[in-house]
Formats: sequence, structure tokens, C-alpha cells
Amino acid sequence: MKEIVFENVCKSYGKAKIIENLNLTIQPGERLILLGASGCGKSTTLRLIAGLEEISSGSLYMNGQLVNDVASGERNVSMVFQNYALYPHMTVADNIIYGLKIQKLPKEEIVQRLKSAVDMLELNGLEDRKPKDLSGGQRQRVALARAIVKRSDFLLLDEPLSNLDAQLRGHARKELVKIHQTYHQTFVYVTHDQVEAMTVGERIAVMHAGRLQMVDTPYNVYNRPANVFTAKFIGSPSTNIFTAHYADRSLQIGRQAVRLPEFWSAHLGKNGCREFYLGIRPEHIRLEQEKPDNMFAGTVKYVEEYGNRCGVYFDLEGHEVVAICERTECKPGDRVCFALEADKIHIFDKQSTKNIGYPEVYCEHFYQYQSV
Amino acid sequence: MKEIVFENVCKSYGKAKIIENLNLTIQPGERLILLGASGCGKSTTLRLIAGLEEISSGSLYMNGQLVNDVASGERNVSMVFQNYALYPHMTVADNIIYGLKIQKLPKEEIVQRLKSAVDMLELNGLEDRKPKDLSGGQRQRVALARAIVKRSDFLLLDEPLSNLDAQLRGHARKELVKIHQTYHQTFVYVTHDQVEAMTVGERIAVMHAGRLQMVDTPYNVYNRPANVFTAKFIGSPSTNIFTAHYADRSLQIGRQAVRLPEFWSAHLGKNGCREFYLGIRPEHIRLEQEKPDNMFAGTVKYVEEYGNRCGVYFDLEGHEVVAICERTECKPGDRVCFALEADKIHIFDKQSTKNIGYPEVYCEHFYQYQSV
Amino acid sequence: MRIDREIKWHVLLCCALVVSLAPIVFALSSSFKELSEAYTNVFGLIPQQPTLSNYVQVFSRLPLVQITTNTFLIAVAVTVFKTITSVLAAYSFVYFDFKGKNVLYFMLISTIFIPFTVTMIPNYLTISQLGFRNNIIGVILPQLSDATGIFLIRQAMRTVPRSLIEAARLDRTGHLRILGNIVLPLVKPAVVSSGIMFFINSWNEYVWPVLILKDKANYTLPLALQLFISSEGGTDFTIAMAVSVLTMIIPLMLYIVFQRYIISTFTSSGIKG
Amino acid sequence: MKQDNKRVRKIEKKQAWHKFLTGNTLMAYGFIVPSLLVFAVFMFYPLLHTVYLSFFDWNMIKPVKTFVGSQNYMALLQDPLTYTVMKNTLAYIVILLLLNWAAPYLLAFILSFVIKRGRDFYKGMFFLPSVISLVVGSILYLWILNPVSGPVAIIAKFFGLTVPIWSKTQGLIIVVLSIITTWKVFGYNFIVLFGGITGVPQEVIEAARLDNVPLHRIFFDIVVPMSSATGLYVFIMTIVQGLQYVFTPIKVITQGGPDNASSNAIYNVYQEAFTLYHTGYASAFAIVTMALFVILLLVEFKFVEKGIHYEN
Amino acid sequence: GDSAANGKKIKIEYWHCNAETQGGKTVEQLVNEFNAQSKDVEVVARYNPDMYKGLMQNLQAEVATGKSPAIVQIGWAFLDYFSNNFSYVEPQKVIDEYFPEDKTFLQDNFLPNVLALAKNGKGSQVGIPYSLSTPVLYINRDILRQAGLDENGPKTWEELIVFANTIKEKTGKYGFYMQEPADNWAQQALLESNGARMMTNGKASFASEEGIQAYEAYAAMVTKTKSALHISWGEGVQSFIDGNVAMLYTTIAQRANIQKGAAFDVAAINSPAWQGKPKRLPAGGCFLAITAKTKEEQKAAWEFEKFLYSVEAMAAWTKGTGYVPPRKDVATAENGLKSFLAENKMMAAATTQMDGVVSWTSFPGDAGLQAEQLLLDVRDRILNGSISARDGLVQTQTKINELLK
Ligand SMILES: Nc1ncnc2c1ncn2[C@@H]1O[C@H](COP(=O)(O)OP(=O)(O)OP(=O)(O)O)[C@@H](O)[C@H]1O
Ligand SMILES: Nc1ncnc2c1ncn2[C@@H]1O[C@H](COP(=O)(O)OP(=O)(O)OP(=O)(O)O)[C@@H](O)[C@H]1O
Ligand SMILES: O=P(O)(O)OC[C@H](O)CO
Ligand SMILES: [Mg+2]
Ligand SMILES: [Mg+2]
Repeated sequence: MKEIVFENVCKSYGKAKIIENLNLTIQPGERLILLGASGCGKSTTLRLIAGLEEISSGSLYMNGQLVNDVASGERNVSMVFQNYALYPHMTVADNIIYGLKIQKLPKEEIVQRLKSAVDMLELNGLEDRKPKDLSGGQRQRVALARAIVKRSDFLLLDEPLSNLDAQLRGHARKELVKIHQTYHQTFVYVTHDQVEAMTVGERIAVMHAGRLQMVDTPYNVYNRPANVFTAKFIGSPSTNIFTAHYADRSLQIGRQAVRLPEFWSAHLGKNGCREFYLGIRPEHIRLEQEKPDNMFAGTVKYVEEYGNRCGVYFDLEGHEVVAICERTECKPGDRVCFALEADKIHIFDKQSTKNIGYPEVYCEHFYQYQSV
Repeated sequence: MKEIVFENVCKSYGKAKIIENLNLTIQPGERLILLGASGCGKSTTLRLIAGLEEISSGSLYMNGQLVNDVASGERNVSMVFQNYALYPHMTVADNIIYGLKIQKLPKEEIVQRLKSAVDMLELNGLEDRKPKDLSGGQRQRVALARAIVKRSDFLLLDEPLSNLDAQLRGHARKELVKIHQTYHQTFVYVTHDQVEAMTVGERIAVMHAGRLQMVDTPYNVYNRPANVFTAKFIGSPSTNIFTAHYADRSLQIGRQAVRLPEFWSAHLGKNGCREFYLGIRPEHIRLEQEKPDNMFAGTVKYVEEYGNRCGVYFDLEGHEVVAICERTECKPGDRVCFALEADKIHIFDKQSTKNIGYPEVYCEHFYQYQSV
Repeated sequence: MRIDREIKWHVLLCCALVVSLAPIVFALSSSFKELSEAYTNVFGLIPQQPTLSNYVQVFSRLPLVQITTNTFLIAVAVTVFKTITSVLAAYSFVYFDFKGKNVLYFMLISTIFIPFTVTMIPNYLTISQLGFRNNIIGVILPQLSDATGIFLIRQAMRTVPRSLIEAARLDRTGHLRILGNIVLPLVKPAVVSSGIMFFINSWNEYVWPVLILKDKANYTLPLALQLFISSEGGTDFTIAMAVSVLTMIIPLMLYIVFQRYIISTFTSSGIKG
Repeated sequence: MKQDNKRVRKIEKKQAWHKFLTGNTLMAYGFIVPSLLVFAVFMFYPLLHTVYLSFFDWNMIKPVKTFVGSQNYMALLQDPLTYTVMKNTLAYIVILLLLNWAAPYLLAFILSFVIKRGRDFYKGMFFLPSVISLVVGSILYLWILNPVSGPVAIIAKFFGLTVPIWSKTQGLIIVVLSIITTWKVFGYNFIVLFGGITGVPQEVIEAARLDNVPLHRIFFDIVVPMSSATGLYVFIMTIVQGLQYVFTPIKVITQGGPDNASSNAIYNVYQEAFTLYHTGYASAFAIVTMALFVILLLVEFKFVEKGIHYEN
Repeated sequence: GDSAANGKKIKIEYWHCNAETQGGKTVEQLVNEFNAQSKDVEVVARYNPDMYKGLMQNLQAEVATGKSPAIVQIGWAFLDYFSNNFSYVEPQKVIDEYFPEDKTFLQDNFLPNVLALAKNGKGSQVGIPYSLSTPVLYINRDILRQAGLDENGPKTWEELIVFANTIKEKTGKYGFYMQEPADNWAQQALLESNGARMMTNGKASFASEEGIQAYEAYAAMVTKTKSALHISWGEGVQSFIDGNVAMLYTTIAQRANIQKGAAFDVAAINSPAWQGKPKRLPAGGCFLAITAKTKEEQKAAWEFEKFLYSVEAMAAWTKGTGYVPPRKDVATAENGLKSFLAENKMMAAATTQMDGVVSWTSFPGDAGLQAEQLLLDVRDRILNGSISARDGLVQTQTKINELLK
């Protein structure tokens, strides 16, 4: 139940194809995160589920039923619109409970749900305001409250917390998960916040230019990216990707080479890889000052301070590489070195940009690798 | 020049005081970040600078001139509105260049600025669309582009990147800093993103419920929070704050006590602190499994996975405390310990919740501590 | 202060106001003058010898209460009917899709262009056949076919942000409730101004009632006014002004009573929030 | 190509709403039927009747109607009076558009975005005259504007000016009758336009303010396009209703004179039908007038609508 | 009839256009009196705004539905159009058929020339004259005195022109205004008194030398010496009453209005003549026509008419409206107007010029109304100075004669 199945779904506006051949099954009661660059079709996907846009071709099933032609109102969906879509003429409270009134819920029930949503989203005291008298974040919370109180089978959230401060966002996130645990709705959640994606999502679907790139657990999306796009897209700063060569059991970047462990060599040899993209996350590069053997070396270009951490940007054979450190004494011009951590590197095919996979030793983690 | 000075500025809507007695000097050409909880008055502050709201009392100076009664158009300000405020009937390109046309810039100049803004914000190909045919993030970028091309003395940005994905956001952030370095505008920047605040901001102003809490460098705001609010507000997860006691040169939490270094004891003794709030950031708690002496110990409640890091929530004498680790093997129920790192703790007065300051040893870092 | 920048506008607006309100004041003051004073003391706002005789005469000659009631009933009936049907039709034209929609709309809107003289005689025959001559129903009926309200309200409905309708649709809101709860509040300015127009036009309608109404007891106020205007006998200006004041007074009073509501309707800015 | 793309996009966008829109055809008709009924009886039927009559020579009471084919239409085309009347009509339209569309549009703009104080006061006051009937207005203005002895003439005399005898002056008469009509129509149009303008989000205006956009550009570049749905309505109504409204002052003050200098299409139909009893001819004239307007409307549908900012 | 036998009164409608300022009250009073004394007839008076033209419009619509009132007031200008297009019964026919005792009522009580006013081109007595008016000259004696003129006013048009010019010179005020409603009634008096005829043998003939000269003289006052005012009727009367115009040439029906409004020494005098020529003054006002269809209604209609034409009713009518009684004896009878006329000097201006009354030209045929309209149009052009009186009249005469063919 409460399952959503996309079968070869396409959506175009005129000639522009927005969603191309989407095949995706959203499990009943799961929390699926939609991730993707701005304009890639996330909101459109939600609108297709909600029935606010018509599918150009393909089939969409919800609850096992073909819903291509089912009206929005009958899909039992609630949605937080990216631009809120609050009713400007209604007060906050009326905005929130309007849907419930339509459902003709008993008064007490409505009052109680309103209260709990208002409490949860810290909207107390604003109940009688009109949307135009609210701050941006307050409006967003009203939109969220309106979606939550309905307790529909499907909850579609389009960047529902983007205008909230970190504290409130953390709080709301937790509450959303709690709600989910109580009502087991199917969540489809668009966010640009990685922490949100990781904490709220049970699975993450990564989209790019209307095409699904990868659907998997947060862990795998992060640690076993299916392709270069996913690797680069998830995490900030972005995964370092550079062209590398395999030769002589060594991995070569420019004129520097580092010997690979046996299983990697075997794996690369088996796959016949000679030139490929190497991916390493910034947080997986441990910089050191002195250079022992078997390390790559570069020159620091600049350092970015993130408060609790900092990013060291250095030049490695013409590639700009960034490493994240807890605290560093590096200055521009310093020489830094790092070793390859064998379980933290990713190799992508040069043509298809797909992940060629990992040596078997790492595959226990890699339980459900699924490329699309 | 390009300086902004708030002198006892108040702003109320009807009876509600939104901004209370704001005193703040924004240096010419600096990048100031406005941080604060949703609804605390950030947008209102920007709107006061822009001249879109009238100041209820107090004086606002820009460029050394009292501007309380100067019309918006004459303040040489551009602004990214939180809800974009795009002209719905104009194309993307027209939206961006409308202000320039008004300034009667030469055609070529306009074309060139449009092109560079479009390139910078990756809006290519969308120039002829109307806003309603854009995705949320695209709209936001148009709003940003519109503000940038004007190259005004003052650039006010109200959560300008909130709807962008992490990659694009990182990119835009850098470009904004570049623009700033070229034109030395005065930036006032509202954001909820800590990384953005830290990387873009030269100083950060923290607001709470209409009152300024602290204005200082990102480093100090993060490492030397002026009060409990600031400490808790900056950083996610939030700084752990718990009531602690000082006695016997030891710091006591519940029944556990840990001996303090001499300079802390002296400092606390000097300030006559007996009961106070202790603040420690989650990322400054290094968990260990075995318990040597002089450590606090707790029991793991649950673990949150953030992709590249994880948060361990444990119980310490009835307080829920969270620690951030790179990677952990902790499971709920495990026992964990941590030591106090003397330069990473903060002591706040129980009454005023203000930071009592640090022992002199740390004061070199603490060059410009400024509480408001 | 900011008000200084506004002051020139205020001066301008006040001048315009004086010009536009002067005739009303003039009418009011003349209605309390003797005819000869009206001629000689044109400018006197306050009559030198104020008199109620004009009003006395009007009241003694006409069943004014009856006449006012008639006018009011007609105007209210017309307003209510037209407002409701216009809202419904406009909604249908905007939010439904059906065969012949555009043609139908075009046909309805085209009727705005029909000079009223075209429909006068055929409608008179129709009303006679229906037996509504000399009857206020006969005055009401033909006034009901008026597409201006549909036009205005449809235009307004077309500017209601689509996302609001979408939000409502997700809630399984039926059309009637979308209309009542979402669309109507948002197009209130258009609906109210249509209603006002319906009322005022019907209140002042003259050509048609002249044709239909014969008995003084059935008269409407504009007809009563005609009783005091005659090219040959001359118009008794002060009495005409007294009747004029009487015809204005109810709409004016209604307007003043509902002004706050009407104005606030037009102030609920930020529809598109 | 681009055009094509746009159209397709539009169609697709429409499709998205299709189900929502078509699900309830019965309801759709149900909503329209009440209007349609009265229209059928009191508008369409008389209209057809008029079309029919336009092919006859008849005076409404003669027992026999003489079928004359298109003769009325031919006569109308040959009558120089037709062209005078049409020219006058055009003049009325231009003046009325200035006074009753452009001016209230500006005022509505000034009241919503330029001044902050006294808005409600002005709104209430400017609206006032529109509750008053034009018959009353005409009588009043005939007195007030009497070029020999009216208050205006007296004031003018004070400044050493003489008021032209407008009621007998070609050209001027159209202006004065339009002004009288304006006195009534202005306030109403103003309120409607004001309603339209309040739909323009404050932020958008603020954005323009920040750009130091001069007021007139804010008006033309932003407010007018964004309130164009209402603007269009008032535009058309100013033309159509304006001409019908002017009828009253024409009838009360000039009866079309001097020498037809103040007659317009609507009045001329009336004159032909009810003063001269040329029922057939009047019908033909009415049909032609209407046809001209309908062509105008078609043009509007075809071209102007594209520039209008609608959400739906 | 039957209805009388049933004790029910037969109801008939009387359509008039007498506004409250123009005898409306008297209509009501007369109708009430009649209803009170009549056993079998009840009259309902219906007011029609916008004068005889407005009444005509309403009648048109009424007849189109197949109904009609019993008695209607028909303006003289509509005599021809009415008799051609509506069905009516000649009063004598009704009398002959149902009221033999009244056989000579018309003969006995009306002057033939007055009765003839209501005869159409074909010689049918369409109705009986009811309201009779003639144009008179109202003068502002204060201004005349101020200009050093004879305060009794001009006797001839030639004098009037001199008066007007003098007034213009001496006082700066306008000397003269001749009414300009949507008819040519006053202009007809001007032309025909100079020997012109609006119509001769069914053809327009006003553009004779006499006609042209008269019009030229009038136009010269407006366009050359600017001593006369060219303005709409209402404005002109207003300007006279508030003392900006010295002499006003208009209908006697305006008497009450002028008397009530004028705050100066006002008088009404006979219509001027042209030097040495007889006056020809068109009769204004209306006649009553019987449009009742059924016998009962026709009978009832006559009963009511007979009442209206009684001396007392006629006197009341004159008192209420200022119209001159069309019936003999009323002016002199004790129960008539004797005392009223003695008191009301202004009224005398009209009653003493009845010998000059002629019928108001109503162009025949379907195009008659249009012909009248053409005359109106040319009046504006001549007085505007955009065409000479000669050219204007000649062209218009040609056009009208085309139409009348
Ligand atoms: N017109 C108004 N009337 C009353 N209160 C208002 C009005 N506009 C804003 N407020 C209140 O003022 C406070 C500050 O609003 P502001 O928009 O400055 O918040 P903010 O800091 O920008 O918040 P956010 O991060 O949510 O955008 C909010 O609590 C809001 O509810
Ligand atoms: N009406 C339209 N006509 C043409 N293209 C459109 C229309 N609406 C949206 N698009 C395009 O479709 C693409 C997908 O839009 P969508 O709103 O789904 O993006 P998104 O993934 O939600 O982006 P964001 O994160 O910026 O909100 C965008 O490139 C957008 O420009
Ligand atoms: O005397 P009256 O009242 O019939 O008026 C004669 C006028 O010229 C008619 O317009
Ligand atoms: Mg989106
Ligand atoms: Mg804000």
C-alpha cells in the first residue's frame, strides 16, 4: 500500500523534455529524498505525483492503481509547495485547517491537530495573522503545518525547510521523522541540504537534467556513488574528480604515481581500465606535511574556513583538489601530501562516467548498489 | 564611505516591536552576515536599510548621511528579496536588465553585464522565459542576477541561495565574494547556512527576537560566543549547554566532577562563579570508549548519520549531549567518555546568560570580543 | 518628513476632489433655496433663506416612500441576481473546459456592444406578453441580461494564482467550495465593484422604467425626477434638485454605511503574496 | 519556431488542467445556464429581431413591413451623416479613454503606490459622484456650465475670461459632454482599476523602487502590465459603456446638436428609431455599430490578449 | 354600458405629458373631480416624460403590443405623423354615434380657426385643441430702463433688433434670446409673420425672400452684432431669469416658471410683428385625440373630454398651465378666467394675440419628422455662422422637398 510506481514516465513542456523516462518505485511508507541540481525536475516530479501536471507518457501507479487520470483530490496527497501557495486571505490557522474542514473532521479533532502542528512548528501567537504579515520562514512553516495536519497517505515536501534557521530546521526534521513513524506515510522530500537528506531519507534518488542517476540508501549514495555526477553532487565541497591512469599496479596522476593495494590492481586489471576518473571526497583526504613514500604531493592554494572545519585547496598536478580538515596550520604555498585510502576511492569509467565498482573486499558495505 | 550606521533604531508593526534599539555599524565594503532564528527581524533590518520600511524611531546613516527620509531609489541599494519579487510579466533577461535600462546604461554595457550574470548563475537558455515557467531555484538565481548587475554600493541579500543545491550554492558563494572583491560593495547578507555565513561573512551579526546578540568575526562568533543564545544558535547540532558547578577547582556536572586547569580555576574564582552554564560544541567532544581519570562519562542514546560525519547522542547526568564524530562504532547503550578541552569550553553567567570571558591564556585569539 | 514629498500630490488631489464634489454640494444647497434665490445666489453654499418648501412639495405630490421602496427593490433584485449569476458564469468560463466555451463567452461579451435601443421594443413586447407591464418585475427582467459583470469577474479570476487552486485541489475541495472559499475572497474587489455598478445602474435606470411603469405608485425615483423636468413648462430647478438629492441619498447612505467594507475590499493588497 | 514552441507549451500547460476542468461538464453548464436564460430572452432574441427588422422599411406601427433587402444598409453607407456620427463616436472614444481610463488608472496608481496618507479618504470621495444618475448630472452641469450665467462663467469672468457657448460649438460640445460623463464614470472606473492594481504585489513595486525607477516607468512598465486584466476590462467598458452613458447628456442637453455635432452612434440609433421612427434604418445602423465593435473585440481577442498578464 | 350596469366603472387611460411644473397637478385635480362625479367612468391619468415626443414614443411601444390608451395628448408637430400611423376616431363621430345631445358641442364652443388647428392635411378632424400656446416676448424692464429704452418693450421685430443692439452696447448684456428647442416653432412665427410660409401646397416654401430676410435679420443679431444669444433653450431661459439676457422669445407656457424665478421687473408682451405685416403665430401645445378602441371606451373618452372642455375645467387648466383656452367664453366667463386674467397681466400677452394663431406646420408623410430635423440642423449652422441664412434655407428647402416626394 501507499506505494508509488513510475513506469517510463516522461513529462515535457512543449518541446522541452523535463522528465525523461522515469522508472522508480517508491516503497510504501518510505522516506524518499529527491536530490538534484536546481531545475532538474524535482518539483515537476512531485507535481506529477500530486496530479497537478499531466504525465506526457508512461504510467504512474499509486497504491497499485493507475492514476494517470485520477484527479489530484482523489490521490490522498498533501504537499508543501516550494513557494508555499498559502491562501493570502486566510489567517494562519485557517490556512492550516482548511483541508481538514473540507474533510469535515470533527471540531475537536481539527482543533487538536491545529494545536499540535502549531506547537511543533513554533507558530504560537501567529495563528491570527495573515500570510503577508509573516516572515519568510514563518510562511514556510505554515505551509508545512498545512501539509502535516492532513495526515494523508502521501506527503510531498518541496524544500520544506529551506528558509528556516539551522536550529529550527533540525527540530522540524526530527518532528517530521516522528510524524512519519506515527503515521507511516510515504514521504517524497526534496531538499538541497545534505544533512537533511541523510537524516530524513531512507533512500535518496538523485536526478540530473530530468534523468534519474541513482537511487539508494544515504550511505551508498555517499560512499558508493553510481557515477561521477552523483559523486560530485553529494557532499560539499564536492568530491574531487581527476583523470588518472592505471599502469604498473600504480595509480598515476600527472607525473606522480602511487602504488595501489593488490585488490584494487586486480579489480582495475579485470575491468581493463587504463584511463579513468578517480574520485576522492575532500573529507577523505588526510593531509600531512612531510612526504613519506607512496603519497601524492601538492601545493596549497588557499584555505577556506567553515567554522568548525576548514577546506584546504591545493594544486595537484594541475588539478585543484580540496581537502577538509578539522583544523590546519597550512598556508598558501605550503606543500601538503596525502595517501590514498584504499576504501575511500572511487573509479569511474571515462566514457560512461559510471562507477566501475569496487574490489570484492569492500562489497559487504555495498549491499544494494543500484545504478539507473 | 558605503558605511551603514544604525543608531537606536526601532521598528514596530502596530504594537509589535520587531526591531528593538538596534545599534550597529556596518563598515564600508564589508560583508556582514545577519544570522538569527526565523522571524527575528533579519528581513526587516534589510528592508530598513533599503528604505522599504519606515524607521519607527532612531536614526539610520548611510554614507555618513541620515537617510531616515531618503527614498529607496536614492540609496543606491540592490536587494535580493526573500521571495524574489520578480516581475512576472517580464522575461528573465528583462527582469535582470530592467534596472540597468532605467539607469540608461549604454546598450553594450547592459548586454555585457547581462551575459556575465547569466553565465555566472548558469541561467543560459532561460533568458526568454517568464518567471512562472522557471523552477524555484532558477527564480532565485534570476533574483540574484538582477541584484548583482546593478553594482550598487550596497547589496542586500535575503537568503539569496536558499533554494539552490549545494554545488551551485558553493559556486555562487565564490562568485559573490569575487564580485565583492572587484566592486567593494557593502554586503548585508541573510543566511541560515552556517558554511555560507562563515565563508562569505567578514563579520556576523547575530539577532534574536529583534535584538542584536553579538557582532564579530566568524571565528569569534563560533569560538567565543557572547552568550548562550549565540552559542546554541551557531553550529549544528547546537552547542551543548548544561548547568555546571565550580567547586574544589573542579567542574561538576551532576555527580561527576572533572578537575580544571589552573587558569580556568583562577578565572572562575576571580569571577566568583559557582553555578553557571557550561557550553561545549558537539564537534569539540572527542568520545572515547574507555574511561581514564578526569573524564565525564555517559550512555549512548542514539546515533545520527550525516553522511560524512555522525552525531552521537548520549546521556550525561540527565542532560542530552551530542558529540560529532568522523565515524563511530557506538551503539545505543554503549558507555562513552570525554575529557574537557580547556580551550573549547565556554562559561556563561546563569543570570544574564552572558559569556563570562576566558582565562587570559586564550585571549590572544579573543582579540575583539564584543558583547551587545 | 515624508509627508512633504506627498504634499504636492495632496494639493492636486484635493483640487480634483473639489471639482468632482462641487456639483453634489451645489445640488444639495440649491435644494434648500427658493427658485429665485437659486438664480440670484448661485454661489451661496448656505441658502440665505433656507427653505424646506421644495421637499415639502415633493413629498406632498408623490408617494415617495412607495417610490423609494420600488427603486430599492428593483435595484436589490437586479444586483443580487446579476452578481450571483455573473460569478457563477465567470467561474465556469475560467475554471471549466467545455465544448463551445469560447464561442459562448464571445457571444455573451459581444452583447455588451448592443445599444440598448436595439432591445427596447422587442423586450417591451416580451414583457407585455408576460404580463409584467406596469410592474416592477417588468423593470427588473431585461436588466438581468448584462455581461459586464461576467467580463470583469472573469478577468479578475484569471489573475488568481494557480498554485492556490492547486493547493485546494489537493484537499479534494469541490468546485463550489473552491469558488466560495478561495476564488471569491480573492476576486472580491471585482465582485464588489460589479455589485456596486449593478446597483447604481439599476437605481438610476430611466429609459426602460419610463416605458414600463405607468402608475405613480409603481414609479422609481428617476421617473419621479422627470415629473419635475419639463422643457416647455420649464424645469423647476430647486424642486428638481430636491428630488435629485432624494435619489442620491440612498445610494450615498448605503455607500457610507458600507464604505469601510468596500474600501477594505480594495485594500486587501498582496493577493499574490 | 519559437512561436510554435510557445503554442505547444501552452497547450500542454492546458492539458495539465484538463481533468480538473472537464470533470464536471454538467456543472460547467449549470453555472452558465441562469445567465444564458435571461440572455436568450432579453438579448439574443431582440438582437435577432433587430437583424430581421434591418431588412425592412417600417416604423414600428404600420401594419405592413416593406421588405427592402439591403437598402437600409446601402442608404446608411451613403448618408454623410453616418460618417459625421462615426467621427463623433471616435472623438468620444478618444476623449473618454483619456478621461475615464487613463486618468483613473493614474489616480489608482498614485493612491496605491505614491501617497501613503489619506488613501481611504480619497478613495471614498472620488467614488462619490458615481452613485449619482447622469440625468441629475446633466441638469446640474447645464446650470453650472451655463456659459452666460453659470458659476463657472462667473468665475471665468472674474479672471477676465469668457466661456465659449459650448453647447452650440462644434467639437467643444463633445469635450464638454464627455466631461459630464466623466464626472459620473470616473469614480467607478477608478475603484475597479484600484481593485486591479491592489493585485500587484507590494514587493514587486519595492523592487522597482530600489532600482530608482521613476514613478511613470513604474506605472507603465510594471503596474499597467501587471494589472492589465482589469485594465483591459475598463478599457473596453470605457468605450462601450462610455458611449452609452454619453447618451444621457446628449439627450438632455443637445439632442445631438448643434447640427449633429454631438450625436454618436448610440444616440443616432435612438434618434432614428424614436424621433424619426426609421425603425428599419435604425436597426441597420445598430447592427453596423455593433458589428464594428465586435470586430474591435475580435481584434482584442486576437492581439491584445497575448500581452495581458493572466495566471489562468 | 354593461360594465356600468354591473356597477363597475369602466376604466380608461388618459395619456398626458404634463410634468408637475407644467400642469401636472391640475391634471390630477381634474381627473379626480371627474372620477368623483362620473358614475360609470374612471379615468387613470398617465404621465409621459419628455413631452409630446416622449409620449409618442411610449404610444408607439404601447400600440406595438396591440393596446392603446383612450385619450392622448398629441403635440401639434405630430399631427400628421399621428394621423397617418395610429388609429383614432374623430370626436364628432363618437358624438354622433353615442351622444346626439352633444351634436353641436364643437361648433358651438370652438372658433373654426382654432378647431382647424387639429385638422390634418387630408381634412380629418383628428382631435380637439386642448392646450394652446403662442410665443410671447418676455422682457426685463430693469435692463431696458438701464439701456434707456422704452420699458414697454418693442412692438416690431425691427424695433426689437434695435433694442437688442442698444442693450448690448449699453449694458454688455445680451439683448435677445429666441428659444431653440428641438423644434422650429418660434422660428416659424418669425418667418411666417414676415409673409413667408413654411409650406405651400404640401411643399416646403420657407426659403422665400421674406423667409430668408427674416432669418437673416435674426441670424445677424447672433453672428454679427452678437446682441442675441445662440444657446440651448434651458440655458437661454436660465440666462434670462438670472438677468443676463434682456428679452426672451418663448412660449407662454414658461410664464409660471419665469414669474417664480425672476427677481427683477419682468413682463410679457405680445409677440412682435414685422413692420406693417400681420402676425402669424403657430399654435403650441396639443390636441386631444381619442384612440380608444371599443365602443365603451370611446363613449367614456368623450364623457371625459366633455368634462375637460367645460368652462370650469378649461379655466382651471389655464390657471394651472398658462395655456390659452381654446374654447370660446372661458376668458370672459365669471366661472372662467375673468378675475384671473385681470390679476395676471402676463397672461394677457397670449390671450390678446389669438387672432394671429395659425397651425404649427407639421410636414406631411413619413419623412415629415426628418424634414423638421433638417430645419433644426440648419438653424444651428446658420446661427453658428457656418452658412448664410440664404444658402442654408434654400438648400434645406430643396432637401426637404426631395424627401417629401
Ligand atoms: N506586517 C506585519 N505585521 C506584523 N508583524 C509582522 C509583519 N511583517 C513581519 N512581521 C513580523 O516581524 C517579525 C520579523 O520579520 P522578518 O521578516 O524580519 O523575519 P526574518 O528574520 O526575516 O525571518 P525569516 O528568517 O523567517 O525570513 C516576524 O516575527 C514577523 O512575524
Ligand atoms: N511552464 C514551464 N515551461 C517550460 N519549462 C518549465 C516550465 N516549468 C518548469 N520548467 C522547467 O522545467 C525544469 C524543471 O523544473 P522543476 O521546477 O521541476 O525544477 P526543480 O528540480 O524543482 O528545481 P529547483 O530546485 O530549482 O526548484 C526547469 O528547468 C524549468 O525551467
Ligand atoms: O407652447 P408649448 O408648450 O407647446 O411649446 C411650444 C414649444 O415650441 C414646443 O417645443
Ligand atoms: Mg523546485
Ligand atoms: Mg526573512
